[in-house]
Amino acid sequence: MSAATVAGADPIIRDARLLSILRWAQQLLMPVLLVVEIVLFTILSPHFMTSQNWVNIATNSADLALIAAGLTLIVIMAGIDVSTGFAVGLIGWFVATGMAQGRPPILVLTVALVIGIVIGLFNGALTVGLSIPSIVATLGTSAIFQTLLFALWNSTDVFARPVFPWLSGQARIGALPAVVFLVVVVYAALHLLLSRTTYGRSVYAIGSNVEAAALAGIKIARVRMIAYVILGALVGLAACLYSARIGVVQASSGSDLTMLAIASVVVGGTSVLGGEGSVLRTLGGLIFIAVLRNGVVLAGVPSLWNGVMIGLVILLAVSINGLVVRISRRQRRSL
Amino acid sequence: MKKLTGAVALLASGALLLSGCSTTSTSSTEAGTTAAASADGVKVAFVSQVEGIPYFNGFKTGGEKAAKDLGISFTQTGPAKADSTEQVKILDGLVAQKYDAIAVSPLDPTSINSSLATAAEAGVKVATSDADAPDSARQVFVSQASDADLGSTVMDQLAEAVGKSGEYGIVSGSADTATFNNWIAAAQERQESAYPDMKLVGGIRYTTDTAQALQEAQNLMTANPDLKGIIAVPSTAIPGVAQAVQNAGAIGKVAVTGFGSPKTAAEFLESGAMTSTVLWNVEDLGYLTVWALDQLVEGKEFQASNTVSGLDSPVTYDAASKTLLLGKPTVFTKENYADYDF
Amino acid sequence: MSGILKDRRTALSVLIVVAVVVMSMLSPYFLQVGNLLTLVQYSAVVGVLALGQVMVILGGGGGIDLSIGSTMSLCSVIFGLLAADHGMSPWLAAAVALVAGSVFGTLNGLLVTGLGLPPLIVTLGTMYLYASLAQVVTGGVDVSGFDRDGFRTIGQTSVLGIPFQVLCLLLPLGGLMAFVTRRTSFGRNVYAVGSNDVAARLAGVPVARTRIMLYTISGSTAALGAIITASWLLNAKSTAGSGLELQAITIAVLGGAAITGGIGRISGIMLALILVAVLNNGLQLAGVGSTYQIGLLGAVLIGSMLVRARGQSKTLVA
Amino acid sequence: MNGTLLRADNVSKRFGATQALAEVSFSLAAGERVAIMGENGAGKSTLMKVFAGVHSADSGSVTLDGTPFEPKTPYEAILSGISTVYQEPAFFSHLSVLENLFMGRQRHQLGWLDTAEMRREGEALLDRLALPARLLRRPMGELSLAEQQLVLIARAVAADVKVLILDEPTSILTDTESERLFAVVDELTSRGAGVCFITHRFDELERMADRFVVLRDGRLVGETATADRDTLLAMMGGRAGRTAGAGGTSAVPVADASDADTRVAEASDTVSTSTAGAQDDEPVLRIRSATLAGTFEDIDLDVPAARITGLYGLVGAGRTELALSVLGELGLDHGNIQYLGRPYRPAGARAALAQGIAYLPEDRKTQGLLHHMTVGENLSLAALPKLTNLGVLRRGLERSLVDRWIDRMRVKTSGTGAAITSLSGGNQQKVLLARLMATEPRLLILDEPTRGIDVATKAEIHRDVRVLAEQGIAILLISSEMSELLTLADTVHTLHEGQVTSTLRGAQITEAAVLRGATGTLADAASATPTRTETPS
Repeated sequence: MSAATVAGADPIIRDARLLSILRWAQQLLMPVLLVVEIVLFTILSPHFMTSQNWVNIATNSADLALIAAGLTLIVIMAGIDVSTGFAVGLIGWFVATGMAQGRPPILVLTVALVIGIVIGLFNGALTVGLSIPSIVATLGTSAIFQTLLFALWNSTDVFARPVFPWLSGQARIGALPAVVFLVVVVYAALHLLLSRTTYGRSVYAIGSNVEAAALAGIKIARVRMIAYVILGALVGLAACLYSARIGVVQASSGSDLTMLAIASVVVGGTSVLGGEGSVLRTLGGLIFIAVLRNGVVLAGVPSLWNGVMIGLVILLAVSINGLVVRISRRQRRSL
Repeated sequence: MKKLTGAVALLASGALLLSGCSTTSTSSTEAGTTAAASADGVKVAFVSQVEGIPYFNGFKTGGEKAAKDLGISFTQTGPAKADSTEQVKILDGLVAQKYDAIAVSPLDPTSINSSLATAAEAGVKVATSDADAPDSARQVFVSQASDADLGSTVMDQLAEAVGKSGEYGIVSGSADTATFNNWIAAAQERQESAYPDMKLVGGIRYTTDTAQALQEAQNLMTANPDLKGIIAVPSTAIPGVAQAVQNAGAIGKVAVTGFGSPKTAAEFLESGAMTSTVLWNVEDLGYLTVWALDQLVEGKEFQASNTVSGLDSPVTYDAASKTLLLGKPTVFTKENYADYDF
Repeated sequence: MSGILKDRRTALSVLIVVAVVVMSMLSPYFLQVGNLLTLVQYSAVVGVLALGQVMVILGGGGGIDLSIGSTMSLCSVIFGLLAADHGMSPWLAAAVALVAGSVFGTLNGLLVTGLGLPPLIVTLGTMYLYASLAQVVTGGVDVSGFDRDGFRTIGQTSVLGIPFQVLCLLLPLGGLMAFVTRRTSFGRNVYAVGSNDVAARLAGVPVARTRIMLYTISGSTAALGAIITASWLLNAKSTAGSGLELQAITIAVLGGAAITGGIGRISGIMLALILVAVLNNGLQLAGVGSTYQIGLLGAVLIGSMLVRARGQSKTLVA
Repeated sequence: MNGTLLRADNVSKRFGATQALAEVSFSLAAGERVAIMGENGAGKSTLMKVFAGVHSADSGSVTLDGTPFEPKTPYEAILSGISTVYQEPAFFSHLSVLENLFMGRQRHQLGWLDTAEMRREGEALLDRLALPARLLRRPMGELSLAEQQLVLIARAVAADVKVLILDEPTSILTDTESERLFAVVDELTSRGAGVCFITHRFDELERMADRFVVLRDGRLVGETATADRDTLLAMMGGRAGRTAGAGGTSAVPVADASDADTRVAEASDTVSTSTAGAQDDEPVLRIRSATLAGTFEDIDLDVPAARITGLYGLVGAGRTELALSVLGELGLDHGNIQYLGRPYRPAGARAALAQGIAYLPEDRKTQGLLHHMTVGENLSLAALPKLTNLGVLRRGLERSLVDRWIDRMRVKTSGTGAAITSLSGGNQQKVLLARLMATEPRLLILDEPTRGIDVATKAEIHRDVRVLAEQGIAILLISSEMSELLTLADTVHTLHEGQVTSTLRGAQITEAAVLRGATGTLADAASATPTRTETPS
């Protein structure tokens, strides 16, 4: 709480109204950008608006979607995780090796989830238990995961069969790839968890005001730990999808997912300062980035331009966010 | 509670660290020294472009075989990811360890030049192998096959598979690897002169890893429904491109060929997603490189044609460009890939 | 004991001694003069970047610069294109690259302070942006052919047996930074802003200007890193700096900079740099691959945070 | 009245050098309403925080319902039935009012929220405090401060509450809002709960409480069942003899002059006698019709040189905001400010300092101290521009400046290199004051300069401030501590809900007059500016 806030009558309410209009604009930004983007690409490439292409987009971003969903919980609590990419690679190695050795799929899936949860607990222990800033802790674990993957890989590419056939994006339910349903289920579950349960409220409360959350009796360490475990399990699941989709695990597997996951969450409009956001917004950001990466190529732009687009969108999204915060601070007359 | 978590985390990170170290000491991939330590103490080394991929493993197998035959010691090492700075560091480290001769497969033609010069001044015999740095102090370049040969061979393979006409795409590795660019240029030249009915679409797609290669290949196929073939350049792109064709159910419709070790391509040669892969016998290249280093240490001159005991055919030497040429590229197909272990 | 532990620099010095002893046992080549000199040579680039990074972190407010690696790449190709393709004198091109780097850094600073955006995300955005721009302007291909006018002096010569880039760039820059942080009003302002920005503002410290300057500095150091690399490798790459941002952050934190700002000394950063150089080089000589070095660095980072967390909890309670 | 609900026996609490509570015994019966009174720093909040589980007592015991009560966390206290609404409340500004109301005790089945049930209960809760139900969905951060306060009261009431503690609940509420609060309190007490108020508002005392407990300097000094203002003031200030007869020309009260330096007292006398002359001079700072929408309105204020101009107002009255607007840290919608006779445009604290306007912030911890830095670095910060040569610090100059001020302000520190956090609150405050003085300001704005400081240091700071005024510096003293203003100020302006309600000089400065102005009851002082009609919200 800033000490220098004060109540007034009508002007504050008027300002609040202005602010809610801005917030509304902020929420509409992503859908509008998405529509613009889709229209643009449809005009630029005749192959963009085809069912095959949408299936490609969906299957290619399913693993990323799972990570981004889990990461959203962490970010709402003002944390971050930069180790997800190599965690996917590391678990992917176990998955691929397990399948190559002909282990039962259900066992492989379980192992992937368990390793994911262990990784989540490890990150959680460092950030929650030992109060290391999450960016520093996960920077460290990311390096460790990378090295572990390298050591396990040991110069041998592991070719993976899909754990379950439907995980590779080949199997369809109706016209849609089965993985889409998996993603939808995960997002629906996390959305309900965040919006309809006491746990979800605790997540927002911690992100909004840790001290007030403690005062309200929320077990902060437990809530944060659970979020890391959820993220870990989703990373494990994502690793199954990833190895099924790519078909091979190498030393660099998964490395590009880290920043893309963070970008999806942020572009979606979840604030890295905590307290605000939702997995649905993340889904919007994710779709935006996935469509962008796909459409840019189809429109004939060299892939080297990808980063320019992603960078600009991140800056745009975060700038609008910042503008809202800035205006609201001005309206609140706080220092 | 807090103390406990602290202790657990500490233990865990310690364990991770230990496991990392122990794996290192047991695995001999990046710094294995052949058991046959030499009597005269000649030590030679090779710096690869990237540690441990099957291709350079094959190189090492050949090198170790040669070292054993020649009675010298051989070390192979390289960076974890294709990064010329790392490569220079490693090279300097080897010079500090007083190797008698060192060969490098440079990631780009200029970065290592000064280090090679320093090494040469220090009395170390230096060579390039697999990739060249023409303006450097290297005393010999051990070439697998000429860029022109490689480029035209892969294009011939593709042309044959697609019936000499139609659209094709190229998925390459990182844009700054000189050898990849040379091969691609040669392949395009061959296409323009020999297969005028074929057409490159989508430009050259640069990728950094398998996942990206997969997406690029997918997008190429979507954007160009008439696409008939794809050339995948490095070993990282091959599984991605082939997987994309396989996932799209386009086996037989889109032909894939490229530059990659037979082991990497094995799955896809078997499934038919790849028609062939072009490379050379990298074990022989490793063998030849170590032999050449030994020749340098011994102070022997190369002849226009050299008979190397471990290799089947004689090796030509071009004195003008100081290049030893292994021979023609090898084409690996479903029929013969199993004969090679790299 | 806790007093000794509290000063990061003592702990780092002890670690360096331990590492040197271990490494010289692991490899007989480690303690040779030639090796020790090459050892420091590699530290120049990442050291310069870490010096820029630590300034941003010191300024607080969640300050971090993820974009320095990309800035370095972009400056590298700007330099390369000017010096090679446009025939500009490499020295002049280097000056232009320095200006460009400071402009890119300033842009970060303006976004962070002007709009009050979280640095982590702003620099994530510019990280993508700058790296991709570097690829776009060169088409991804290396640029070389600027080995003129004695430009190789920076990266390839030695003075008194010490590599030029260390003796004439890294050490003076480190000294300059130490001087700036400890002996100038700007440096005092940096610590004040990092310690409590509201208090600093009310005491007349130009908070926004100070923070923007920090990003300008980190952009310039990234450009300097690009110039050193270009001279060293005689090759300007569009990926010259990729991955270096994480190394720079690691060294900054290892050196004792609190990620929340206001705490940290340049001398600590220099010690951390030496430790990392010793570990990297020693393991290299001992035949441990560079990927294992990354893992070790990660473990050292986490380990160092454990020491700090314990030391801090003691001082905070008191 | 059915026996004792909450009871404290000989509770003591010490913070560093400050004895916040000294052997306080206190009890609250079921169904009873008690007002805890006392000046700032008297220990009221500390006592309440011991009950609320924020602080634990150093010695003494607390019982609740006859059983020993030692909550380790605030949450434990809440679970035991003690709910507290703090003066500076903690809430979740991103979350809706509904979520704020139920955070930590949601209605749920196996973790699954029963939103409909909570909405029903939430509407009922808001209705009890006459808040519209539509607020439920609004983010808490968008509410006005008064609304936020009411929501937090609703939240506290919603729990199964045995004891409700309200820390200055009505200071930012309008009369109608306060009335709703009292109705809720009545309802609670009729059900057998006990209520503790901390308050400064005398006009509501009878409506508010059955019993009045007065603390002074950490000790319980008296209890009464009648809301007699003079008796209470006498107990609070310990200056019964003076308040009634404060009619002399000197603004410095006799009682306090005894422990002050006689030289200063003499000086003050001279200053006071020259008051008439000074009035004609151009004031250092002249504010005319300053307005910041929703915060303060149409403020006229003069701050003359060599005088201490007091500004009294309750929390939320707009006093700090006015100071920040003069600095240029907050906006100013319209108004006209003259500084040293020239038009002045506020352009931020830095520009203000450069022109000689120095501000001592209200909250030492969050707005003043540089926690990671040394005493010397903290002290010299604002004066750095004078201590540099082309940006390079002149260390000798800096050291001598720091030494001089540490000596002059009698800062107790082990050295200039000591961590600022190693100092006591009072000494930290002296360092901050020295920081400003080192810039040689013409105008000094002191915002609650002695909040949370032990008595001895407080007296020293008061003496310092007086000496500064004597040297010709214009001082604007913002305070909510009555005795401070009575001791120091030559002129007192009272601020209520963003408006200056009265201006008191010399003899007019009495506790009663100041309180009347600050609580918005019509000022009857002769020189009072006409009160504007209050804007109902």
